[in-house]
Amino acid sequence: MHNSVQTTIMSSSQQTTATSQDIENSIDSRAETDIVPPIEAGAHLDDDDRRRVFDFMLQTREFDLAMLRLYRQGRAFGGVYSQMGNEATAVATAYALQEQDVLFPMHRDIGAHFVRGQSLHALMLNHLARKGSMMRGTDGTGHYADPDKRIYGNISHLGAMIPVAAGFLMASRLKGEDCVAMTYIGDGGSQIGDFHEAMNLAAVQNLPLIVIIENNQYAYSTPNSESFACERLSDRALGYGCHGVTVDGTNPEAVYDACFEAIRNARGGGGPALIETVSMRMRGHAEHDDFSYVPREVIEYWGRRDPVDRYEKLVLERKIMTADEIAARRKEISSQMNAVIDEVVELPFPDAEEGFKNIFMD
Amino acid sequence: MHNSVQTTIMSSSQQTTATSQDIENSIDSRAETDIVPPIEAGAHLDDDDRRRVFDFMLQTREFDLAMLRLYRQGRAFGGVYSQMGNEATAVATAYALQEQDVLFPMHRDIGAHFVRGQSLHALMLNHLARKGSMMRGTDGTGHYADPDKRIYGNISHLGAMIPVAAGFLMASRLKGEDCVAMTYIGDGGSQIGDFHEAMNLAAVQNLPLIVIIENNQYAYSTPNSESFACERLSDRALGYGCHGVTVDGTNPEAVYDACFEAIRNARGGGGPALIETVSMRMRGHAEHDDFSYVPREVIEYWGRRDPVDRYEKLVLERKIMTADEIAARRKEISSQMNAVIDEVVELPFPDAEEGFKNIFMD
Amino acid sequence: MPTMTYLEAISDALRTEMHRDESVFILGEDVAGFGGAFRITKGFVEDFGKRRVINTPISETAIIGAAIGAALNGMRPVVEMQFMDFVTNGFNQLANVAATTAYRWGIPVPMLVRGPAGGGVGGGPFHSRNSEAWFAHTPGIKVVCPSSAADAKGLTTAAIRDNNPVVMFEHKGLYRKIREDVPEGEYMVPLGEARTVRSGNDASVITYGSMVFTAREAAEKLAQEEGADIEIIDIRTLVPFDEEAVLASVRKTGRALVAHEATLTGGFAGEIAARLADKCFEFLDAPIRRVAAFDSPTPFAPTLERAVLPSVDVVTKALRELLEY
Amino acid sequence: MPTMTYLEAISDALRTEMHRDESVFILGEDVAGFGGAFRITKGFVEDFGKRRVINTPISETAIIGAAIGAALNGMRPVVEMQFMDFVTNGFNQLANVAATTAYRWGIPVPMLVRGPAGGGVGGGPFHSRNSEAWFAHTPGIKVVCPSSAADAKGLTTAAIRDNNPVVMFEHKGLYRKIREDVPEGEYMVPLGEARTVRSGNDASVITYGSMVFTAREAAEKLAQEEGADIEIIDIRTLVPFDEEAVLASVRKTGRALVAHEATLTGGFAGEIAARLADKCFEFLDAPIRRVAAFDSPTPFAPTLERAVLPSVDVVTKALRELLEY
Ligand SMILES: Cc1ncc(C[n+]2csc(CCOP(=O)(O)OP(=O)(O)O)c2C)c(N)n1
Ligand SMILES: Cc1ncc(C[n+]2csc(CCOP(=O)(O)OP(=O)(O)O)c2C)c(N)n1
Ligand SMILES: [Mg+2]
Ligand SMILES: [Mg+2]
Repeated sequence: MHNSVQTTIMSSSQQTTATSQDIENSIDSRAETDIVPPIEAGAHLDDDDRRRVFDFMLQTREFDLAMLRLYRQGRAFGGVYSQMGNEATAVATAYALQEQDVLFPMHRDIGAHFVRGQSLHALMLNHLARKGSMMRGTDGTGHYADPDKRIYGNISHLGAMIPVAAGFLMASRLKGEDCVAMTYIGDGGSQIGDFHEAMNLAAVQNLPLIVIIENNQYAYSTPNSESFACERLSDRALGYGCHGVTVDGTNPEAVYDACFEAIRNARGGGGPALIETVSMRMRGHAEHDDFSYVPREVIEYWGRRDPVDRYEKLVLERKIMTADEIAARRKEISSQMNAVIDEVVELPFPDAEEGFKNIFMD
Repeated sequence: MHNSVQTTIMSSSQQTTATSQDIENSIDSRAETDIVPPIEAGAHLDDDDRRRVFDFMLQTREFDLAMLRLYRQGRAFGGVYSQMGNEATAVATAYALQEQDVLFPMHRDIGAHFVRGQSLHALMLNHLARKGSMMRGTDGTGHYADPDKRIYGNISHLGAMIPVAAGFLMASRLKGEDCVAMTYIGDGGSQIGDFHEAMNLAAVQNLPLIVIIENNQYAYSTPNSESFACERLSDRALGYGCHGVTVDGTNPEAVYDACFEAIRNARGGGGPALIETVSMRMRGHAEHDDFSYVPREVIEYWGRRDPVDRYEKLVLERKIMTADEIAARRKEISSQMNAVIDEVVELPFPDAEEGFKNIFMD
Repeated sequence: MPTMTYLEAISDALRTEMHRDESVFILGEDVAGFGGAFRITKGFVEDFGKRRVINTPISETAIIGAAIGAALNGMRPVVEMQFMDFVTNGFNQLANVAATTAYRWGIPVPMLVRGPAGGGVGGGPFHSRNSEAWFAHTPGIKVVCPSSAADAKGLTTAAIRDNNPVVMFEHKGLYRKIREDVPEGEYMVPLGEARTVRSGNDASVITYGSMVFTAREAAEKLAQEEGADIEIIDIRTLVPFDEEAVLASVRKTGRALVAHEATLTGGFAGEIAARLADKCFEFLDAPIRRVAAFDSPTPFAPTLERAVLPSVDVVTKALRELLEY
Repeated sequence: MPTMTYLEAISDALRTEMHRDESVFILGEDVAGFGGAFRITKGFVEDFGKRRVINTPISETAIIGAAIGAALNGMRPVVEMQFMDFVTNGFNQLANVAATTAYRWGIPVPMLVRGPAGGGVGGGPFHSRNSEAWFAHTPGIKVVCPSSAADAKGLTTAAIRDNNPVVMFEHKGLYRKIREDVPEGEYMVPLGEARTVRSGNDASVITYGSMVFTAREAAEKLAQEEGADIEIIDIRTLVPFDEEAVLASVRKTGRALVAHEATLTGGFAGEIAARLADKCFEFLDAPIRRVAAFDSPTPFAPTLERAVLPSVDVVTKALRELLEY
């Protein structure tokens, strides 16, 4: 598996200019025919898993739509970072973890929170920083930690949690505990020094750290061509002496299989892995951003690769669910989500005194 | 030239333990036969160059010996970082630059200062922080800048000057000036975040930056096996989308040819290069360090690969100089160096008032 | 005179300087095309081209380091931190490379690192920090904190023209809050000159940044309610520090309140108070008081944020105590 | 009681805590085998094994970040910075991750970042910095600056047992300069308790770290030459700050000199002076004076370094002025 490449969707190079290049860079060279390959069943999920993975993807999508509604109503609070395009990655990565493993998610990994059993109510309380939220109003969005669910959220400073995840594993080793850590970074964030130092430390310490690079073509308004010049971000694995692979981030089967193998290897003492998932951020950086800097063709190209739609085809084909069942389930999730969100958004903010607590622990 | 590997001396892997491993890691697998291959003439130096390169190597070696003498006499001031084992690298890299190019050297690159025409007197004044030195006593060793000679020294914080060199080139480009920058980092220092960010920036901006990784097996007391887990440090080039090559750092012909090609390519718009030079730090980190942590076999192995001795054979073989000429030249350099050093060490330190100047420039 | 917001004034200064001096260029995340997170450089890439308005990777160390290198090579780079909070990622470059180069090499490093700082807008712990005191305690770095639109323009101009590394903390809460007269064309406010925002005889408020507005509200209130005559001095730059102006004010009024939005302990108010306690001792009719944020990260929820940041009420109360002393 | 150097005392505390508590482990550059640049962990890897004494790559961000992660997972990591100057490379991890975790998550982050700091030994600009004030202005971080061998041991112990991120500045000039009685076995000096180094009635010197010695010399000199009776308070920890002890001293003596080796502007002496100016106003018989390093990088040549760092003469002169006021 050493630095093998399962699927390569994107080819980039050292161009530093212009939109036409960016289109090319973001679109497969076979784009002219633009036949979206059907998702094929992978090696490690069974149909029961598929039902669950698909359901988590539906939850993620409906969550996004519900947040969008909230945003449009002017009732959102804090950044609304769309998950659209990343559902397969967020869900299938976390789905490959075992219960004792630990997750350090980023801002487009809400699907991973669901997989680890986080309740929407707790999530929303925290996202909207309402009274009773996990972070007591000190911080919001997905920045919380929930040690029981083995979730440790990110801070805003990109890349900062990668060394933290590595250190978490050093402690697990000292304690003799079986634990794999999974964390995420973007096409943009992987240019920060923390990424380098942490990858290298994990490799030299042989830690079971799985780093997912969510290559969704843009870092805020910055296209990959202005962020890096390597062909694949997983090419960096070679320079750390760890496993590296690039997979289609809109295909949960491919994402899962790559994670499954990397985790098995890591758990067995084979060291860290760098898994690049290639997809597209289908909305602005956050909802205030109309992402007009993304060429229409790019959106269209990736629109045809919507992860939920693509996986739905496989679910139907394998008769895991019928179209009616899916429609009903979507509706059910949607109404439950909207109900929770509508409830939480009406709750008061935490009491002011929370701001004066816990600067230091006893 | 993309990520090609000219010579690989070292093979390392993910071991994290023990001295026996470190020996193995530092010694070629063919070590049992231990035939030191003779240096062969490369493609780009002619015999005139060879005479000069060899002379600079002799100067570097004699400088080291002179500093050692000073240290042993208890008259040294500031760190005495041995150049031994790095003469071929320091000299042949800088020798590949043109006059308008710019050098950002490190602590074992005194040879490069000589190549760029720095006088020993100026160097020693600064090294010993005496009155009249380039840095007025505010700092010492090789940390100075000499814009006329296009030398910008390092600061102690490893890696910090790599992004600075990249930015220097961004300015050159804006000014329409032809300029290549060369800078250095160690096997240890290349694990710092600055290295990653700067390599990536240089690649994406397509800057003519040549980064030499001086892989001399140790970072202070830390062997490579505890520093990184990749096979070759030049493997990182792939992850930046730039040129990468590993060469025998005790062979000035190989070092020069690699630099020559990387510089030609960079000057022509081909972007940055990562050149790993493999050699051995033949003394302690600084002279206070007895480097007893280095196994004797390792020292012996590399001792047989002394860059000056190896190159001397080629110089003799090609009848560039005779043995007598070389001996005479060594003696001449040595006595000149010792004279200058003995003179400078007697000079007073700068006036105290220098300490209060230039916090800010007008 | 045209009116501009604080944000437009900074943009105007950058644009004016880029027209005036070819050596000025901009680098940062999303600064080209998008115009930066707050759109301060919107339209710049169209006017000045991609070579002078450079989108960088997310690499604060490399961005600041590259600016230092460009400055060494004769340019006047302006670096945008998307939020000033992220300067921590490039801290080493500022503290150790930029700050020591003039001292060690005698070569100027004219560069400006600027970006949005400050709280009160729901930015949470990682988009609200006021970290000017770190840099004020780093010899070799100048520190600028404009509070008005005109100052924002004039200080930006001066910072660009300065031959030293300058860090400018723009208060994001002021970006669009104020619209004021701002001189047209080239306009410079020299670094190191405090501004008397409001003259008075009863007590001095020494402050900068967003707290200038808080102090002004408190002063107006006290003027109306109790006829108090409060002087407000906006120091504008922490380094260089206009000690004379501050001492003169407190020597006149005999009462000093030092205020900033940054957290209290180790904040720059301590420095100012210490200088007053040394050099105004005989003129003081009351203890020197400080108003600052509670010593915590800046929390996200508005209820908490309001509680930890200094408010008009807290300033008013502190002033009242000073006056009654 | 055994006698130990300051360095041995730290080593002894680390060793004792590692024996006592399995969750304590050490990571840093060259700490295993070599025992660190100053040999503080010499012999540790032999006693505790490679898993608890870990040589790391040169990656201060990753080292500090990893310590945070290990602390989150129940350990008590001790990080050695080879020189405290290099903490700038991991600044973001301390300022943004470590400092905010308790506040945001309510999870303790018990970790100690320690290493040699301070000047006066020819270390030059990059091996001499006293940067404690940066961290004192970063809520969520505790800051420790021991000045005696016993304190070095006791504070190291307390810092390891503390449930928060602690940064400890060891003065490298003291490492081998002092040899004192140091309690055997487990020994703790609680964080936040100042120590009266010398009792006196005429003036108070509030200080910490290497300046405790400078102040003591000055005080002895003044005692001998003029019979002056100087009190010296070593605050020992900047955060938490023992305000009560400092106020009590100055209320008693009426005269205060605040001193540190760090540069003046924005240094912690400002914080202390500000608190005195606020809370001791009525007790002050003289201006509050500060003695600190000149606002520059620490120069390399001994002539320059001596000139910019605070000396016994400067402290003596300042005290004399205070006494004569
Ligand atoms: C160190 C740092 N610098 C800058 C930012 C500001 N910022 C927040 S998100 C973002 C873009 C991130 O892009 P990417 O890593 O590709 O993740 P994506 O949002 O595309 O999933 C930027 C620049 C930050 N959070 N941290
Ligand atoms: C950022 C940083 N961390 C730590 C140090 C302390 N230090 C100085 S030299 C050195 C070892 C350097 O090893 P390497 O990079 O391999 O260079 P070499 O001395 O072997 O040529 C260390 C750890 C430093 N200078 N900078
Ligand atoms: Mg992205
Ligand atoms: Mg080395």
